[in-house]
Amino acid sequence: MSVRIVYFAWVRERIGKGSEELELPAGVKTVGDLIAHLGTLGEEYAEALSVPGVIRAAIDEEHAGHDEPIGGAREIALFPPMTGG
Amino acid sequence: MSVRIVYFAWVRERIGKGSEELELPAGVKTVGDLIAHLGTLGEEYAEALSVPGVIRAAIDEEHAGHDEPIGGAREIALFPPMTGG
Amino acid sequence: MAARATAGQAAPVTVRIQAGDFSLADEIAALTGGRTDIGAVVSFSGLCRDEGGRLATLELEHYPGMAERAIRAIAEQAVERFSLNGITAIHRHGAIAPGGNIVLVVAAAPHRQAAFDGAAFLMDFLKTDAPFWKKEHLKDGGAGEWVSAKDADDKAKARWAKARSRSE
Amino acid sequence: MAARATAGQAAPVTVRIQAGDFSLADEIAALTGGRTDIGAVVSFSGLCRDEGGRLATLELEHYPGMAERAIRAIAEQAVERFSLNGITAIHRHGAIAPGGNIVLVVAAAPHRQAAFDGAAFLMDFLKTDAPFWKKEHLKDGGAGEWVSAKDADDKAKARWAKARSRSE
Repeated sequence: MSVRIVYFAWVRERIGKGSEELELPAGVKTVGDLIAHLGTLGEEYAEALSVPGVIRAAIDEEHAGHDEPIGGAREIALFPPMTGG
Repeated sequence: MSVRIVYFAWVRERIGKGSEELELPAGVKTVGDLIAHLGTLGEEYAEALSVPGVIRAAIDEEHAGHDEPIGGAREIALFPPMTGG
Repeated sequence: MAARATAGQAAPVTVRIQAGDFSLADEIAALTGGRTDIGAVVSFSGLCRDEGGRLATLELEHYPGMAERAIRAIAEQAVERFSLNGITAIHRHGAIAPGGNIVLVVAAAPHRQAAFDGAAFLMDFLKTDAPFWKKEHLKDGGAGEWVSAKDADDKAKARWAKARSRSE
Repeated sequence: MAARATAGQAAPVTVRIQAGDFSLADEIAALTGGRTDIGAVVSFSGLCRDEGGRLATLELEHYPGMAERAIRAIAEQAVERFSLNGITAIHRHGAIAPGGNIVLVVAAAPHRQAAFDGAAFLMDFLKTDAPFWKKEHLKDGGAGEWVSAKDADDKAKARWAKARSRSE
């Protein structure tokens, strides 16, 4: 499965890129699985995602919890808690 | 004691004047006494003040309860509950 | 003009009772212009509804001296209680057409809850404590009818005595 | 544009995400102009504070498509829940100088409590659910620091689940 992953704020800065297309292993079924998988891709990912509990996610521009299935997603976003307004 | 009495809204309309100078009997010591006294001055006063409980008062431009003493007041206002804003 | 120190700047209290219209944009600019310590501005505008097309004109009677005095007292309490950067209140009197402005409140604060609370507090007390009376002149009416005071307004005021707000 | 019938008129929901500034007066005029069924308009403006003179610039990053979608969803909930006559929300992105506008919400309703609640509800949910992130660039700083999310904002949002408001 190939999916577009986008990053924002300090998650983007630490990983060092704003977006990427990734081929995901079959075992990556949820947002939580994705975060764990990304953590294995390199030191910058491991550092950016070292506290998974603070990472928020959206699937196709809708907020998604860590147990949300990602099958069929076109775009998954990972970012810190929001601070707009 | 001579004091200026001012009326607003339907109290003013029913009494038929916006203000007057009145000489008050010595026994008129509170706002409540004043309302009772005015009720004896004529039919229009009696009608305007027929339900004393709804009449609000101010002494020298400050809200005053019915038991407030009026000694020394320059101006006493009587009016219905306010509906501004 | 009451002044209250907030981060070295005064907290202006501006109160005006006037027959003419006002400009929300001008009032906000006057309150916030040139300042960089304000994070939140809440404005409330009260407008004249046409009551389903029945209303011709709303007539607002007021007690001139006391109207400004009463609103100023509430505005100064709001500044103190919610640590506002400043507050502005303008109330019109006379004849107002449907769609027209009746009242404006603008509250400025470092954070949003204080600005919301300051504006709501001022409006709730203004409704029950400021000496204004509304008379509705209907399109098919004669002399017009005085608007009755609402229980809901007394309740709205009472909540400020019971529940001290989150922002305090 | 979501529409909702209120006394025969639509309840417009206007949401814009933009780099440029906005005019509060223009937005209120667009929302209320020509209508006579609106009794109360509450606006909230969020401004960039200079943090005691330390801040040079606030940088606002956002997730373009989702930012508008998330705010629109909250705005439509607010219209429904508080029976608003209409609501407008504008959020800026990019670099904002101290004293500059960040966000604007305008809620219109027949009565004041619904307008206050509509604007506060939208701001409380926008703070925690709209994908924006603030970075502070200090005058004496280097790369800048990301602003941390506040517990107070989560609590502000949570109150809407617990306490159904007086106006409902």
